[in-house]
Amino acid sequence: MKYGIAKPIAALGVLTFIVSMALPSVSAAGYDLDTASMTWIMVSTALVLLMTPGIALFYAGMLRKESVMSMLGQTMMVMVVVTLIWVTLGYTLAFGPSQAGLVGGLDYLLLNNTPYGESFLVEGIPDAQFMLFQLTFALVTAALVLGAVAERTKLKALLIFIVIWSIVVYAPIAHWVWGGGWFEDYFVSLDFAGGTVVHICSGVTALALAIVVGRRGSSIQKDRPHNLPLVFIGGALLWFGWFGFNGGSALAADGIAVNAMVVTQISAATAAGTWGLINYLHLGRPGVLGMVTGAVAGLVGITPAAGFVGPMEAIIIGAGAGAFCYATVALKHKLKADDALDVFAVHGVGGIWGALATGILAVPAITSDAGADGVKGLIYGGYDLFFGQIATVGVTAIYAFVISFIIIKVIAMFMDIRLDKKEEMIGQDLIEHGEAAYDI
Amino acid sequence: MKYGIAKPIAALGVLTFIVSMALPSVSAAGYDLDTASMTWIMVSTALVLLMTPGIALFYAGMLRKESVMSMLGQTMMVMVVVTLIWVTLGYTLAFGPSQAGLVGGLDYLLLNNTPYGESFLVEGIPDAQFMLFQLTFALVTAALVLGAVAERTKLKALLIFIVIWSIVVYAPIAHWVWGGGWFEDYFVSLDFAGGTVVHICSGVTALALAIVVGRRGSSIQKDRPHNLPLVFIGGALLWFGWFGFNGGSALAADGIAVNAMVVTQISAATAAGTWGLINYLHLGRPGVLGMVTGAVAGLVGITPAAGFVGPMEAIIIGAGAGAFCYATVALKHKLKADDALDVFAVHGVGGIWGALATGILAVPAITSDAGADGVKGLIYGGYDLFFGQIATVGVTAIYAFVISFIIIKVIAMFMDIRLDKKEEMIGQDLIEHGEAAYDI
Amino acid sequence: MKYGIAKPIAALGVLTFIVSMALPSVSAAGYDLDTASMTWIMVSTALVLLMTPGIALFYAGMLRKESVMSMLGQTMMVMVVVTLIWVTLGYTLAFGPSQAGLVGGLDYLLLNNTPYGESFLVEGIPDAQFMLFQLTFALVTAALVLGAVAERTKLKALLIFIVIWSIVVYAPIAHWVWGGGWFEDYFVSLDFAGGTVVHICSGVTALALAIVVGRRGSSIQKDRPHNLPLVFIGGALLWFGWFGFNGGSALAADGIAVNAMVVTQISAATAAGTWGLINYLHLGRPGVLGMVTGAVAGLVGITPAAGFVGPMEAIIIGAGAGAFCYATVALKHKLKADDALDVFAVHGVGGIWGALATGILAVPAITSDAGADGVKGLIYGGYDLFFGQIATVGVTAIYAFVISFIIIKVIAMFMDIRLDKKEEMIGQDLIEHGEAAYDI
Amino acid sequence: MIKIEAVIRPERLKPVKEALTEIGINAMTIYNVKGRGEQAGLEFTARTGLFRIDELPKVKIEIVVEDQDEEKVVDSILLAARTGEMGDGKIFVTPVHRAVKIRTGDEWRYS
Amino acid sequence: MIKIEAVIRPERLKPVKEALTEIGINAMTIYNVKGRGEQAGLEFTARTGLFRIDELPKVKIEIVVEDQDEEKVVDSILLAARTGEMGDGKIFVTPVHRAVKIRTGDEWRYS
Amino acid sequence: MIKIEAVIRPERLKPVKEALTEIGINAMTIYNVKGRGEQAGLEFTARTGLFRIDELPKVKIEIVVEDQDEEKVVDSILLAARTGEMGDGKIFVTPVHRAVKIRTGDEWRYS
Ligand SMILES: Nc1ncnc2c1ncn2[C@@H]1O[C@H](COP(=O)(O)OP(=O)(O)O)[C@@H](O)[C@H]1O
Ligand SMILES: Nc1ncnc2c1ncn2[C@@H]1O[C@H](COP(=O)(O)OP(=O)(O)O)[C@@H](O)[C@H]1O
Ligand SMILES: Nc1ncnc2c1ncn2[C@@H]1O[C@H](COP(=O)(O)OP(=O)(O)O)[C@@H](O)[C@H]1O
Repeated sequence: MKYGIAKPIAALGVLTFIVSMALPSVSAAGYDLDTASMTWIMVSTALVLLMTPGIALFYAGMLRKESVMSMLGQTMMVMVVVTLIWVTLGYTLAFGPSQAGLVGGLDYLLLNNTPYGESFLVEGIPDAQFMLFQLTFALVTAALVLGAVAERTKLKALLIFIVIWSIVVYAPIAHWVWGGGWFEDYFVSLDFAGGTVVHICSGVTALALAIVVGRRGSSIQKDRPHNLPLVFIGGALLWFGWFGFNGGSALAADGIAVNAMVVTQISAATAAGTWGLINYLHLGRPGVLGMVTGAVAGLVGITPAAGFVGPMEAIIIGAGAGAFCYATVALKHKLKADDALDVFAVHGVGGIWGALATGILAVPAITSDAGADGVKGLIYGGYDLFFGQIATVGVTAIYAFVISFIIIKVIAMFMDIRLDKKEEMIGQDLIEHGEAAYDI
Repeated sequence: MKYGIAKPIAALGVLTFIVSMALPSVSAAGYDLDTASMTWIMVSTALVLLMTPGIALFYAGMLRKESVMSMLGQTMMVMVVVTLIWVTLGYTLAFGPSQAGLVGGLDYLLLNNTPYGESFLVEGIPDAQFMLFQLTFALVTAALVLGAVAERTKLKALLIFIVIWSIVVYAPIAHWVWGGGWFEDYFVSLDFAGGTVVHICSGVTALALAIVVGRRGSSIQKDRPHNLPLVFIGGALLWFGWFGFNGGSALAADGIAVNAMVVTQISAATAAGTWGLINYLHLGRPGVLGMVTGAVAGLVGITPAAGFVGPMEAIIIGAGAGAFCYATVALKHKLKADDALDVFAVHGVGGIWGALATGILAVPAITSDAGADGVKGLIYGGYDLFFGQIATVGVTAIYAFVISFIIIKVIAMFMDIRLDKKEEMIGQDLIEHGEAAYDI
Repeated sequence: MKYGIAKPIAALGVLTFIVSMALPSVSAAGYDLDTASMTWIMVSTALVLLMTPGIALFYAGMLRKESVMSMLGQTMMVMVVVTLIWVTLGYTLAFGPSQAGLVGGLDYLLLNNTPYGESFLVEGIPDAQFMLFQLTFALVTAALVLGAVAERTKLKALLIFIVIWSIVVYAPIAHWVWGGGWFEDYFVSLDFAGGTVVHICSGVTALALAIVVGRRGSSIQKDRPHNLPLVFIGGALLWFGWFGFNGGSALAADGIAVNAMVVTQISAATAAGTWGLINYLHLGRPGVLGMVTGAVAGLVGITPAAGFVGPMEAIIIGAGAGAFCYATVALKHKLKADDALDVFAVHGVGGIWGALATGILAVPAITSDAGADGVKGLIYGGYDLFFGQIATVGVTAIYAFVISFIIIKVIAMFMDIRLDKKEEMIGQDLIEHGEAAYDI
Repeated sequence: MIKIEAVIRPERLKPVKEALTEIGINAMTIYNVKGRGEQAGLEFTARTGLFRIDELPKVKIEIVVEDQDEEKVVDSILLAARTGEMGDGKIFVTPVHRAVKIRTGDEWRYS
Repeated sequence: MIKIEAVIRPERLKPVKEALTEIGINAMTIYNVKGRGEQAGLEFTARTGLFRIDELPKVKIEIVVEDQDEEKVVDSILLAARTGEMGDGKIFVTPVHRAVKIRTGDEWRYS
Repeated sequence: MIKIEAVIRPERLKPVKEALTEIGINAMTIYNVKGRGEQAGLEFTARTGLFRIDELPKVKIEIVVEDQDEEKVVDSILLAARTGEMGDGKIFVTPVHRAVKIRTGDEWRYS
């Protein structure tokens, strides 16, 4: 078994950072456990787990009242399917010993060799804990995708899609970026908490799905969110959970975790404000849905950077995330695809901006604290990092888009992937789940 | 004072495990504090505390809109009453030095001898912290009961019931199972996080109440949940909080806590999926309310087992919980009792299944890490454990049922315990609280 | 640089305690980091951050359905503005080296000298973490204010008010109470988690605003909360978050944090019960909105005392908070000001009661554990503390009231600060944000 | 043509719909209302005295039919909606000049 | 018999109900509607220009009474619902052929 | 005077309002209803067999106008509300005796 990838991950937080270096070998006995770090990661796991229902509420509130249960139900489906796949197969494909850099080996199949009381992979925390923490990221990624094809896509088709996609899209990308895959051999790149793996991946997957599934029918009253307080609750849970998402990605209770929390808060607030301001200048009034969406965009933007930049960079990243995602949403009607809840605009574009911004702004002093010694942003002369970021973003985006496109196309050959017109009018809640969300 | 029970609790998580053994004596100075464990238990306490409003929302959303405030109000009543009883009397009855195995002595009356900065009872964490963590379990148990008798039972009668029941049902059972009571002298049994104390106890109490209080009137439109997103929010908070419930029950930041979180997630997901699948096969469509209920059933099922089984056992337990609880709910109309929100079906049946499954599946390697050396499931030849589980389940269920039945019957002699027909039609919100839940 | 204030803050939790003493000097290298404490404060930070949306939901649910988005939007505005001001200027004004006791110096401008990996200010946790934790308190304070002037005050005016107020009201008061300001030279006083800084300050600021902005028009149907389950959700998040608010204010994972959590739970429960009971005696039925409000009052009341009293004092403080705040709300119609959501009644009065109760009840043994050696309540003969409490309450209340009054008056000279009659009738949601909360 | 408006108890809606289906009447429009009856609501007791709840939730159904169907529709609603307790509701019959089917634009008559 | 339908401001519902109780009229049916008046709503200003809100929340009450009660009911509503500002609403009077009390099945007349 | 009541698809409300504005009709009252048509809803398939959804969401608008405006209002609604699919709804015309403007207390006629 090759535990060589462990040290950098442990040291760096979950990240792509890979510079060619001789990895010190780890004894078979593994690392010592660090109970404070274990506590922090247990908490972070719970926080990130809460983000998945947070997404469901954030999304469901934006839909018309006839599509609420279906969004909640699809999210429950993700909870079920992604959990079961991850613990049986996904985790080992992502974090098992690398097979030619492409995918992890089957050493951890069915959580074999994944002890809850010993630490081999990440210094200080047991392997089973790392596995569970990573599961929560897989859940978030899959749940994010659902927003693009809301109100029209059959649950059964989505279920099959998620099963295949978890195995052939998510797990390999996680392997390349965080699991010691081929990226490290070719690129210098940084992804602290999942800008590529989570956000770009979900954003482009969402786009591919939206294209293939097609637009919602004209009988659906779009752009009339049925319950904005629900969106706000979802947004609040996301903001809250993101402290575990970014803070926990330090994989230790240390200064990098603290810094990640600081920049997360700053970026979210800046992006929310930027969105509100542009909205005010553009349309005359700052929408609250917009400000909440802006906050999410800011959280997305800072995700890859959170362990590598300081507070002032966070303001820049937040402002950029707010502005670029706003612009994409505003131009959305030009898009052929009906990305119902702006998954690509917020997570795709926000993730790409965050990854590039990391390449531009990464502060040498902080990257070195984060274990990525010598890696630095473009403005500090770090050309290799900047191009590495572009390359990993590009590869991830293309791979996720193409494979997702193929998967859903193939599924569509064997079954209906969307409701028919009459069903769509009645709404997915009654048709697929036999439940109305409200009787108020 | 007899601090002899401390060591096993500390070592095992909160659990019934009792094998005859010579307990090492603890010096009067107590244990050293462990700040990481303290942090984890502080967090877990907050998480479990959040479960009580989580239950309220989960329940309230399932009721018609005229009974929402009453469910929320009854839960607030539980928060008040159970907190005050626990800190004055309940805690010492549950965890005071055992009096002939039946109940704890009064050494901790009014939280005397319950220091916030010293550890005598549970290794590494102060006694006051253990007290508070345990309080959150008492709250959850009492709050769960409310669902069975929703929409018709007078607040005043419930209040009196909860006062008496906290003292004569909950505290003694907690003592027998976790506080060094008589169970340890007669049975080998395991209850990691409260399968017996919390779930079976609340489930059978709920049944007893439902029988005595009687069915809801025909003017109440049952089975039309007024707000399913509220149910989903409640379910999400429960799932989130359960990481503290099960993870915190290790009473330390250790591998057993990590494992508890892993199996909790797996069982919840499996049960939600099982429920959805059976629902699909049975009625043609997978209900979302069903999947959320299934998740709760899976969380209940894994509760007693969380410190003693691994991921693959968690799948079995989750699937069983989904299936058995589904079957009970489906057969519910055959029941004479009107258990309005399926407290018995989910918590009673789920708790019994979990306890028996623990007796069948407990993995020797894990139980020994959890401090229950040599205790093992039926499939590993652990007959004594299996029969111990049956015995403790039986004793708890019968005791809680009979005493609860008597308490509520006696209360009914002195006062009206339910709304009259006219009041029921108008709904408890206006009648008992003078408040309508919505003005939308 | 004068790091002399660090030790008492570190030792005491965030508090005003200041007795003249020779502070031991801290080496330039700072304190050692304590990872368990860091974990606890990371968690507490996330918990307190969640309180701000919690307040928004708590408030929004109490308003009519036409004013929901505006409350959520104003809270988002606070998130944006207060975060950005705090990290640029506010923090250094509050916690920078004291300038003649009045305000902090600019050493931490733009978070200069605020390392994420070193601890100078508070023993064991990095300065950046202390900064972030404190930010969450500034957010809560500003968000609380919004409730008083709901449904009628223009967003733009509020925005300008919050900007100025954060700098000239909040930061200086935080400096005086917690940052080594002039209070310590004149008064013996205690404020564990922000009775003065957060609650009294927000309460009297709210009152000043409500007076200047004026009453809501007659076309607004007041006292018909549009969504009480939303209030309950907000209240639940507040209760949950308060464990971080009070527990985290120990600034360490220690016994004082544990005790703070214990007394927080007890006070909240007692106050909720007291409110319900008085409500029942007074009006015949215990309102659920009332019980939730009572819980918040109890949380407010215990805030300044949480590190200095034990469980039995917590019962007294909770009961007092419930009773005094209830009385103030009941007498509210006598008030000229239209404090829409009772910010003064709950936070102002609750905060004053808590501060005085701390002066009366502070237990010598606990204050000394909390680092305030020799400081004790009136009933233990601590006259200096009691008068110190009165003095700091008085100074804070007068300062916050007068300056807030002046700020909003000046703003009103330059712009409309409230909606006109027609706009108010339509409701702030459509007028200022162009969004209706629901389409159900 | 006439419009039959019935204000009924919410829990009687299902029986009423079934009863109407049986006599061949499918089309109807339904909405929730609040109603005060002649007694102006119901009175209840709280600790501090009596209180009155004067707006009770009701369901209103509107059915437009040919004049000759009046009796059978009214009778069928009466039977299905009645509980015999106070608050069962009322049926009102009002004239309709004309009915048009939007899909076709044709004058419409209940078949 | 006639049906008096009044579309009023939500905040005037309470005064209207009280005024009607005073003249002995208890029974009524109430529901929330959205209304456009003749001015098609109200106009407001935002940073980027004017905008119009054309559906305003209103409450509709329906009261079936004997023909001779028309005047007193209409007058009493007029008085209680009026604020004198735009948007006070309208009262419509329509004919009712017949009213039946569901509880008894009897023809019903306002007593 | 007459009252025109139209039950239409929710998503056709906007076009209908615009069409009416064009012919100078602003005032109207709008509310959400649930409707069953003559087919008593729609039928769908689930794994275990067919199921029927019989209450579909509709919007009802009420417009009181002078008798002579009947044709133009009905025609304009017909045009704007029609999709040609089942469930487009119906228009009913009923008599109104009298209309009063609450603000002024005057008899009201559609100008
Ligand atoms: N004269 C009326 N005008 C309008 N609605 C009426 C009238 N009478 C009864 N209703 C409606 O019918 C409902 C039931 O009426 P009824 O059976 O008379 O109630 P109750 O028995 O409580 O007096 C009322 O709540 C109201 O909505
Ligand atoms: N001709 C009409 N047909 C139907 N409803 C009407 C008519 N005129 C007025 N209404 C209803 O009465 C409400 C108030 O009308 P009105 O006082 O004329 O409003 P405004 O003063 O804004 O024109 C409207 O919102 C509408 O619901
Ligand atoms: N006879 C009627 N009485 C009352 N409402 C009717 C009647 N006919 C139709 N409606 C209303 O109009 C709506 C649409 O009717 P219609 O177009 O006939 O539906 P469908 O095409 O599904 O039969 C119905 O949902 C109902 O609300």
